[in-house]
Amino acid sequence: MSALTVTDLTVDYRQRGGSRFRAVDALSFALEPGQTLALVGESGSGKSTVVRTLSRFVKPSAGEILLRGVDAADGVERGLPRGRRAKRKAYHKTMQLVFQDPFASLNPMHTVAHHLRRPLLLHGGHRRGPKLEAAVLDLLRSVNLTPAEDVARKHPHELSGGQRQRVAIARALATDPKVLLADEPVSMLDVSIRLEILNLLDRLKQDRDLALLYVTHDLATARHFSSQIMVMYRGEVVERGPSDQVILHPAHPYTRMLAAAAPDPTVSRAALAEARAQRAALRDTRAAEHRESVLDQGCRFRSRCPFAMPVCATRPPDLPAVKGSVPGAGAGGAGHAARCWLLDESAAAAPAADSAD
Amino acid sequence: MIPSTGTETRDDSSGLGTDLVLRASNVSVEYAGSRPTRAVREVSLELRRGEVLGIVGESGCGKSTFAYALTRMLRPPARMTAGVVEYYGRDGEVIDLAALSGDRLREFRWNKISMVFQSAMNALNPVTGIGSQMDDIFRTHRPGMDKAARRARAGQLLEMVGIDPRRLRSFPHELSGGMRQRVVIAMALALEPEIVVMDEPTTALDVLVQREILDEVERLRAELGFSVVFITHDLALLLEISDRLAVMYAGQVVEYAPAEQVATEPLHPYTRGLLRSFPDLRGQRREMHGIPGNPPDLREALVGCPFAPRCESVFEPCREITPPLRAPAGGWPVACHLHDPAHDDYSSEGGR
Amino acid sequence: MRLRYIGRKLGFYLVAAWIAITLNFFLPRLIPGDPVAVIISKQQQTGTVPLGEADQLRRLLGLGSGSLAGQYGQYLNSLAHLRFGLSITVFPTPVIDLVRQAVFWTLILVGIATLLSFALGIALGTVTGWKRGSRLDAIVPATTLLTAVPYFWLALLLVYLFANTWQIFPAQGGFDPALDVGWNGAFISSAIQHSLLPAITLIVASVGGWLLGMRNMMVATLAEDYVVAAEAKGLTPLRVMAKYAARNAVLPSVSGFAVSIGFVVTGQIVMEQVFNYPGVGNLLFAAVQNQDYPLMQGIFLAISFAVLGANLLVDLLYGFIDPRTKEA
Amino acid sequence: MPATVTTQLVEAPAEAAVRGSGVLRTALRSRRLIAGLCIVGFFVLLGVVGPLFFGNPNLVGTVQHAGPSAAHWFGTTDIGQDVFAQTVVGARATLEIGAAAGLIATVVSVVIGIGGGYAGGWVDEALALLSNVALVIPTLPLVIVVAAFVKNTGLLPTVFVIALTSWAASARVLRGQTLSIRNRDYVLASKALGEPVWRIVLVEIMPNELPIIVSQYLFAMIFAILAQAGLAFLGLQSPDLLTWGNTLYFAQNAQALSSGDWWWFAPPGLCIALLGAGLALINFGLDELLNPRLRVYREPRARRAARADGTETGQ
Repeated sequence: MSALTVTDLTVDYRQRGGSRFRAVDALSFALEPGQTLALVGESGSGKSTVVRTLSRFVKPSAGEILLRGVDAADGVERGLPRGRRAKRKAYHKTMQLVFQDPFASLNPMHTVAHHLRRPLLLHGGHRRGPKLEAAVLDLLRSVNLTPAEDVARKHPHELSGGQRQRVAIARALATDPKVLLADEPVSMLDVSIRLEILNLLDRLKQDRDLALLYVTHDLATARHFSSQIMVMYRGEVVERGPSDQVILHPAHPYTRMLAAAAPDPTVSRAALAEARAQRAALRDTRAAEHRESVLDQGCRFRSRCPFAMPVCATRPPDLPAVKGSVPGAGAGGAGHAARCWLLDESAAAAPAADSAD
Repeated sequence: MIPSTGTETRDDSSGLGTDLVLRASNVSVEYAGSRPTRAVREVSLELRRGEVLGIVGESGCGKSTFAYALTRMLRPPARMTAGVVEYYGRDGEVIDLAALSGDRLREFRWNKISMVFQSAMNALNPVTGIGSQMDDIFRTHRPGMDKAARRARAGQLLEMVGIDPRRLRSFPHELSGGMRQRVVIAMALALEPEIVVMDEPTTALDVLVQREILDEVERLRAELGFSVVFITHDLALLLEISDRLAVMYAGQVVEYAPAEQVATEPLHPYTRGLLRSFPDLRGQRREMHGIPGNPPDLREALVGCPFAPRCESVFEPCREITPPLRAPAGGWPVACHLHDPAHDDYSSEGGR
Repeated sequence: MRLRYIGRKLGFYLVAAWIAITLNFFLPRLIPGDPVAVIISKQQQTGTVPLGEADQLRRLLGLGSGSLAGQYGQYLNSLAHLRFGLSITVFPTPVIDLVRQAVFWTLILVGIATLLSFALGIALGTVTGWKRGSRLDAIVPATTLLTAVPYFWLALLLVYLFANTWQIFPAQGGFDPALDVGWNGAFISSAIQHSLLPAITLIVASVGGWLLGMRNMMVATLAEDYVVAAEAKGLTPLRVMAKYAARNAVLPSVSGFAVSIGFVVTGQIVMEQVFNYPGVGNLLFAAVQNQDYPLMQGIFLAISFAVLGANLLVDLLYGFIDPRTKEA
Repeated sequence: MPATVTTQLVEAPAEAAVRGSGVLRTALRSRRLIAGLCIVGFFVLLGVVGPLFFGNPNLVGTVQHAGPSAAHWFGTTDIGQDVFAQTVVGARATLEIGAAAGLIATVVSVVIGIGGGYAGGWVDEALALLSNVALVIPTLPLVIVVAAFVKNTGLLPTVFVIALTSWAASARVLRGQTLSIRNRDYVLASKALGEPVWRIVLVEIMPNELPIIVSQYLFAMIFAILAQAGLAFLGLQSPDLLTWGNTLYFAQNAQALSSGDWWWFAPPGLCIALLGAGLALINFGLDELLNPRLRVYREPRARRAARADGTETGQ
């Protein structure tokens, strides 16, 4: 059984003046225990809204969220305690999250110990006393914060960014969750400690058989720390598949551009200059402003897409329609899919240009 | 002294000039306090005409403070306690920045050195239009230009960075993040300065926009021939765009190297660690690890190498003797005992 | 759109005005006994009460016949025709005439003094904020003391010093009673002379609030990137100070105008008592002493509408000096 | 008088100021805070201890209209009462009214501001509209009219009337702050843990607004003292109540001004101003402590002298 199954999740935000803005559009995915799924996207892609919706800060306008086979919304319930409050509590126990900004996710007024005691009291069946304190210290040790006794007494401002993020992770683990949502857990941290935090998450995932959703804008760590990748653009998934497949053989022009934009220190100067010239040519004569504009119908990426064709003005086929049909995907391409007219045999012959390299 | 505002082409914009345009020697900056923070410690760097000098380091390493010192923008409680910053004009004039004051300092600013700030949203006055803010620059520095000329030039600058000149009438909040950063860059180039200091200019932007902006900067540099001091925490990015780079740690430069070579054979263990912290997008899957520990408190007196507590190659002299920034034979300056011939007997075993 | 902003503001002030009117409707219910009988008997002590005045009064006080809604309707109708009844204090002058006169004096005094005080406070606040850390910081504790001084006490002090001891200004009234009231030079110059001391009191007492608020915002704004950037651009200090720092720092002072104007009006009302100034404060005081309920109601409404109007004007002005309000 | 000297690093996070031993050190270095605390402390002491030394300050004496002397420090009134005694004893009721009305106003503003801000939706909209309307409708005229209608004169009605007309500005500030805090990650984290709402509001949000609540309380206290003085001056307070405002009322009524008895009306007003300034100074001190952006760095005198004319940053 998947730890979390999301089907056709749609989230709309009400804007001033009554109009609606679709932040997430019919998103479906599943999280498996012991596996990491990376959700990659830029700001405005809707990836944070996904996390907020799964954490129940935002109400979805459509779609189904099944947490260990149980509907998160009111409806079918099996094995969960009765009553809305109890159900909500069970949900929160099972799913926890780690925030992006460790400077904002800990309450400046409270000690580290307070942050860890609360989930233990709420969900761990603990009572105040020495046992609780021991559990707090255990949690701190499990995220390599030692000496735990000292750290527990401190206030957030006395800790470094990395240490704070470890506390935030410990807090999320305190309820002994099955699903962990990590919303850009390292993007606010110093470069040199990012990998340590990601390694910690990876180890905890394995030790505790967690289903991990790793939300990020960084393709490189997404590839190295997850087995599957979903790429989101303006509210919809444009490409998904095994991480090596998606990164090494990107099918959607957006993923290709993302991959090409990532700095690569090993490439020579000449190659860099060439890539730059290529990008400039692809950007052609369109003004920067034009490239950033939002289009209502059709492919949402087409204003920036170097391969945009007339057919792009109509909506590209949904993901399942091209499942596993990425041209040239070869072996290991199973489950690799992209939402683009270029990959649709019935559409105009796709230019084979691969701007990624 | 003031360059003309026309778009004349520079004869030496094609290749890297080897002559100096800015030299900082032994610059130290302190933040006053009950225990003063020595944020920048005797940093010496040179900027050549037309090159991109990268300064990389993590938060609190002093890179931004150093940039502010270069541009005479330090404000109390920060103060430059030692060192000299000299500007070398094309016509052979040498200006000691510390000696400038009042109107001469104002005249020097933006004409010779301009800046691109980290957050474009915050670097633009939110309540006045883009055009009016560009106009201020010309009004102050080019009193000879009439209104129409200023307007035309401002429009031209916007076009240069790929923005519709009609946007002059817009307010900052009406533009997207990438557009705002383009406007800020256009402003930085308004007076065709010799040097543009860029402090994390793309950190807040999305990957694609970041790439576009960097391409734009590269193109403009080729066209206009200015030098860039590029400050960022993103070493991978810097390796790609800079000619030479300085790695800063705990207020000091620990490695000062040609960018192309440092990518493949970094000398300082900190640089190595930083490089390793950027996983290669397409490379082999491997064991990932960063640099354990935290940087030192700059309010404390530092004994020995400041990186020693986090260093994987630490050996005897590191904890007592502060390594000087010195170039080993055939190499580039690095502040590490591993590359000091005096400690050869250790470094052979303690090295990588 | 800016139109929407204006519409929203207008809507809000309509609601506020309606609430003020409704409060006024309920006030007479606080009077023990039959207020109309009380008022009529008081009026009868001073002169002949015209026929139908009792009914008129009843409607106006919201105590007309029928249900509460009916009473409310009658009350609104009276208001719409500006029928506030007859004053007891100056019987049988209609309340509306008294209020009209008093409002004229107060509005001009408070209006001019507030504009001057705002301009002065913002200018001084800009400079002291700009020169933060210099000797000018000493102005802060001194001004703090000034902001906590009761207006009327400052008035007492100034009258004692400048009218009684040194006799530079006239101490009492709004004009020389020996002169003919009208638009003639002698009267106007007398009126100006009489308004100087109240105006100075008002300015001295209220300038500190503007100054301190502006100074603090300046200090905070000077740390903003756009100010640092403006300095890096080599712009002249005057331009950086005015166009970049002060232009932004002044916004909270403008948006917080409602709180401040409340203070000023409050202070003014009590202060007029000291000067015996022929404004609404003095009239209100007279009304209170004579238990002149119709006059009190009229004055309360007049002051409310004046303050609401001033706030609306400032809010609309804010819409123009902050381009971001279009989005909000 | 040279003002604040706070030399902490500018980029120190605001939260850092909330707790820890460093705060106390910084606080002690804020001269404004110290001065304010001293002034307010002095008056509180006066209010608590003062009345014990004077039996009945309204006792009529034989020395009338006398200026300050050794026997009567602040002189005497027209009926020979000792102004010094009245001022000292008046401190108590003045402070009581200020403290009580300030407290009630603050409690109301906390409930409406924080409650509405956290609840969101139409509850918030309604409460925000209520505060905004209460803010723009001039309150003192209303209070005067109400006072005249009800003829209340006692201490308690005064406290309530003042409190109920002065909560709005504070509620607006607290609402704004709550709107910002309630979407901070640590509040979301508590929600994600399934914390009950009351705990989120009281334990996670409220403590972070404590400095603002304290500051609003101090402002409410200043307002209440000023409002009471104004009401008393207009004769809308019981003459039995002995506050500084009442003393001023009697002075005005007895033509102290025209007869030149400045010592009669000067001390009570000065006391109000001083107490108000003390409270405001505490506020400024707290503000600087909690908002690093407001901290002004002052150079040591020697260095300032060496640097002739502010050229360091090109000002």
